[in-house]
Amino acid sequence: MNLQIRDTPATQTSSRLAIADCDIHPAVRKASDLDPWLPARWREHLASFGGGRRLGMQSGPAYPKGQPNASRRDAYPPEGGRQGSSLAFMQAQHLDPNNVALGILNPLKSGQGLANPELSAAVCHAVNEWQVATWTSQDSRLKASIVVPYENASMAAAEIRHWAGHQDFVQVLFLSRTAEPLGNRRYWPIYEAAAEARLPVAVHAFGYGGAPITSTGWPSYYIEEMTGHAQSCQAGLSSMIVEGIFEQFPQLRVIMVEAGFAWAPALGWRLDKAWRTLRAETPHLKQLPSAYMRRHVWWTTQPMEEPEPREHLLDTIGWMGWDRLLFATDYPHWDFDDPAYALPLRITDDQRRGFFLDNARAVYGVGA
Amino acid sequence: MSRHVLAPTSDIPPGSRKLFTVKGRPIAIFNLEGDFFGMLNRCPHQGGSLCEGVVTGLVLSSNPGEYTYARKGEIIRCPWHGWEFDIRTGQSYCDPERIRTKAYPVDTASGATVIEGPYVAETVPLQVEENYIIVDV
Amino acid sequence: MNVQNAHSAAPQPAAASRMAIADCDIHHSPRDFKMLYPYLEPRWRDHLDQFGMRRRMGNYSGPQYPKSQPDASRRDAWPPGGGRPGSNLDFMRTHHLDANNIELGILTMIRPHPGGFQNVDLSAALCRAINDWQVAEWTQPEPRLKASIVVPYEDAAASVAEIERWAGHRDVVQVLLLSRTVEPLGNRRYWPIYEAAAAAGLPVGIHAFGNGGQPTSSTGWSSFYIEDMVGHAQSCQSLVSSMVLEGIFARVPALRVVLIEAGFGWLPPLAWRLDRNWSRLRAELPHLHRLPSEYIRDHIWLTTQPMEEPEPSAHLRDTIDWIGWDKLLFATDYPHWDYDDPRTAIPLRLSAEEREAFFISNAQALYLRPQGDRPGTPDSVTRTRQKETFMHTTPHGQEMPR
Amino acid sequence: MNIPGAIDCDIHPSIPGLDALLPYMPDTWREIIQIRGIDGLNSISYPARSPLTARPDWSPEKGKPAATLAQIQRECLDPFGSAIAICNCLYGVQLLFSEDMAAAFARAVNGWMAAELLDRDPRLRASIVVPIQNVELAVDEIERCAQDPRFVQVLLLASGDHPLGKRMYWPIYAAAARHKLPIGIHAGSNYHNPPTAVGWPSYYTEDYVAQAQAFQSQLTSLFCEGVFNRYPDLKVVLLESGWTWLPAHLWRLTKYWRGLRMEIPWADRSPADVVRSNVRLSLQPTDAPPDAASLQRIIEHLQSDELLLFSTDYPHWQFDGMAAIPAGLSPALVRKITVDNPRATYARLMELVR
Repeated sequence: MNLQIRDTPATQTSSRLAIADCDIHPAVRKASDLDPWLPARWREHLASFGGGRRLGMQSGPAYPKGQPNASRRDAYPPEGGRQGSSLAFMQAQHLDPNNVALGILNPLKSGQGLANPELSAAVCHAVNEWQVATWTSQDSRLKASIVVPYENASMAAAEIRHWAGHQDFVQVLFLSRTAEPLGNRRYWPIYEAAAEARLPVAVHAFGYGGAPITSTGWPSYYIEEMTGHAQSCQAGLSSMIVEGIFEQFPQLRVIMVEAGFAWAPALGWRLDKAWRTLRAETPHLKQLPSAYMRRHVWWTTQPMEEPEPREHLLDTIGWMGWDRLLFATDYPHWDFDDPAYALPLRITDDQRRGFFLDNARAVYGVGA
Repeated sequence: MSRHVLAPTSDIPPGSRKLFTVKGRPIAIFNLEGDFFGMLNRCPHQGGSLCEGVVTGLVLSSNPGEYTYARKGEIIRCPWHGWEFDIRTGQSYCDPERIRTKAYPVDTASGATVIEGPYVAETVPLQVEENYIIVDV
Repeated sequence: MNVQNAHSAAPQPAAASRMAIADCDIHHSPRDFKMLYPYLEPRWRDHLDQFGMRRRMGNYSGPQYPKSQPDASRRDAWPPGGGRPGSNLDFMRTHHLDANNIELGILTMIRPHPGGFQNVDLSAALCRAINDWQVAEWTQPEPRLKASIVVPYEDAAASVAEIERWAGHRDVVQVLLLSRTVEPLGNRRYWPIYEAAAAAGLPVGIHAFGNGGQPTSSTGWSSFYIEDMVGHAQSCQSLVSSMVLEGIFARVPALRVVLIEAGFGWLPPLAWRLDRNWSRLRAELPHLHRLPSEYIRDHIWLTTQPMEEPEPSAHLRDTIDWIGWDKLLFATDYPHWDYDDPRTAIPLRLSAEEREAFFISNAQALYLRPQGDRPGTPDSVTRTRQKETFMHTTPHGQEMPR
Repeated sequence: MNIPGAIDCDIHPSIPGLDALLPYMPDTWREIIQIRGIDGLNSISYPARSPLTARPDWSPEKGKPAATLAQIQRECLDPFGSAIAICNCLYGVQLLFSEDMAAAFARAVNGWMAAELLDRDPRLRASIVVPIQNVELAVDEIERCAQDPRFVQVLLLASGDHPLGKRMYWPIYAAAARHKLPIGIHAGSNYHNPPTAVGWPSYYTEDYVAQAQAFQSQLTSLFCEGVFNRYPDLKVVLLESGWTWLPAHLWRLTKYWRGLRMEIPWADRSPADVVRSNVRLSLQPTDAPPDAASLQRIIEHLQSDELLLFSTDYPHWQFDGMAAIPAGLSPALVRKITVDNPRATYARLMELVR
């Protein structure tokens, strides 16, 4: 895939298209960075018991990653700390050279999916405070996601209402691998609060639901887990559509993050075909499933599918709609998509602008 | 102990069973291929009426995963908890030494012999040409 | 059933001479599932016809592990007029209620209990229908029987609505859940159910079985029915741990829970283990103000069937002493195959008081207590005895946070 | 306590860190671990700083508890005076998903154990950590380690992908029986299933309490599947199980066996008989009320003085001071638990002890 010799990317920032990066992962330099916002009770708890999730490892992933912290090896800040933990270095390495005009922060390891419900809520809240104090208040290009303890809907809704209207928060963040499928009613109070706050709900691949990544059990390898997010996210999105959250919350917008997108057309076709036959089971749906998808769902682009010939991707995007994709790099992770190389296709200027910036501005309501 | 005439053998053809009350005791009589066996009709576990259970064979195994089927028709399973009893001896399969239902010796005798006595015939009308089931209680 | 024994059977004393008892686990069912349809909205009849129940397991109908006897029932419990065991009130009266002199029979509907169905609206609709059916066709014609209302427990809000619909009804004495749920029953998703039950003055019965979609053990799916059956004791231990440790009894002091058909011998060792570990780990659980065993002692009752049968049987007395003679509720599980017969179920010589408590008065106190008179805590005498048996001193200081 | 000849059947040396294992791995795996930035394999079964994971006086300021021979000698072997202690290493090898990676880690853990501990103190023995993710590889590791008589047991966890009685695991039991190695099943899970049969709990305390239920399920499985019919001399040791649940569990299992025997027709002995001949349980933790009288009754319910094996469960915090043996046990029973029963259980122990 990477064999073709490419043009040297433009070096002058000013001459490059301004872009939105809808998936940037900020990290804490050290665990104690959250202490200012974490009550003593929870600091002590974390020191004693750690943050147990629905997987066996005390810390770190279920499947060992391909690189340390699953990150680019060139993304360690010169001053130390893990990748993504330095705003200055992020600016220098990523935001400035790539001319990122709008960067959406999606903190992982943010308290989401911790088994202890109150701990989860406390850490999520601290992470939200930390995003403002450490990131968005220091660089106006960056916008934050409200991380919520989604397995406990009332606590999650309270966290959304706490931040609703805050200019620095532009979406509510879920991880995709939840305890039950995302359309389940246990999560509806969260969608209600998000819709009320006019915030899209982003569903980022990964998470700790306790169920295997595939419906046929735990596979052996990290590559299977990574590939599996596409299946897992299809299940989550199908659930949201079929269980009727878009009928219940007509204002709700959902963004699938880091799950790929090329699966979307086939999923829509399959949902439509099945629903035509089975719709007596789901009388709460008033439109074709694909219509909800077309109207309520967006996708971030990374990791971009890379078909050969590349032009096949134009078909896929055409089926989805050029207004549905939000460019993302996944900085600083190892499967980063570089904006200079991510879309090597002949497309119209409108399409390019939508893909790289305007779609994001529209969905997040962030002006030029 | 006394000998009781229960019924003509033709009343209980092979493979069937019948319940009698003798000296106030419920006794189930089984016909296994022409041999008659009697047992107290009360499961030693919780008193289930054995006669209402299913007659089965015995599933055995000399090795996990291997199944052999033996003694077809010689086991009665309690209708409540499924405990298995050997119709021939009254012994439970799981714990034969300690858990058993009382077995009663059963005989058959010709009508001629029976009429000679000394048997308690109660209400059974006797005929010389018939054979009768006799139980010692 | 090729046996005629009209005048035979065991020499039974006439019912009138036998002690009146309570049976706290009787399984009734419609003769045919479609007999529930008159109680069900047409939309759901159509739905069931087309899509079935969908219960977080692969079988369209029937159990995951094939049972050992047809319909898991006593072979002598099939009504002579046809229909499945437990489906004919008249036969149940003569075969069970009259014969065993049952004065109070608690109906526990598990055939089916729709609480764990994947489609929560279907679950709620069928629960409503079953509750209407059992009151109309069972408890109203037969005053000895009382109903447990089934609720769509995976949807707490809908469960609360159903509880409120029945609160105060004289035929309804319990809210019924199944034990194998999507998440452990102490999870907050279920708390509104407990709050509503307590507000309605109803105990929450948790009957073994159900399908949460989890394997039947923490180590995956077992091979055999016997493992499934034995495994209910493990499932129920986990849910008791969950309810105690997640703090529902601290939050709802009036909550009373009845564990049904899960055995009881495992409770003392579980309580010891909980106390022991809480003493070590209580920093994790600051919402608990008392020893786990004290919450158990005050809030949990258990039905007796299937009775543990230790050898020697005297060991059972130790176990009941540890649990408390006021906490066990006799149950037969009629008409199921692992039925316990009241004449032979308890292999101990009981004092008159123990017998009375075990067979009837515990059940009456729990289920027939007048509205508003909830037992927050049992009397101080039993509590003191309790502490002697369950309580484990904490190694690092004796003070319990209160 | 200080009983001459006592055999401590459950102590837990910690792997000091991932670096400690690298010398015991081939280059391929050493490089893979470094390139991929793999963390240490630490299971949530024992959170690093939880009060249960290490007794306060066994928690070093820096580093892990029981991570050096000096710690183990100073805190466990010397004060308790044990003649022998069996090391059960609870490194999270079983959590991995890749069979080959698990095999590499198991080999490294066993290699580390032999070189860093067994070679350096003659009182120590160890259990073989196996990659149960792949039964063939697990058997290979048993065969490899069994050449060293200081490995006296095969170590498995109380919860895994499938119940341990399943026939897929029997080659492990065949290998163990061949080498006179008991199967030690220790508290813990690979967390590929929820830690309870009713789903995922919110709290660690629930998880730890639920380990007792996991042991009950495994005992059910081993009995029902007929493992001991096929391997009549095999011993299974339930390690850190809490053990007081055993009588009540046997009552229930026996009751159902009587009614359902035909489903498992090879089950020709009662569960209690099978436990008495084939199953043993380590002493700590003893989940019992504090009064000696109740403990006496529980012991009586066991109906055998051969089931319990002395353990300190070092460095887990199960008791204070030297009170590894609960109060109220008769001297004769203490002797059985501390000396006779372990000797009878661990055949390979005797080969070296004489």
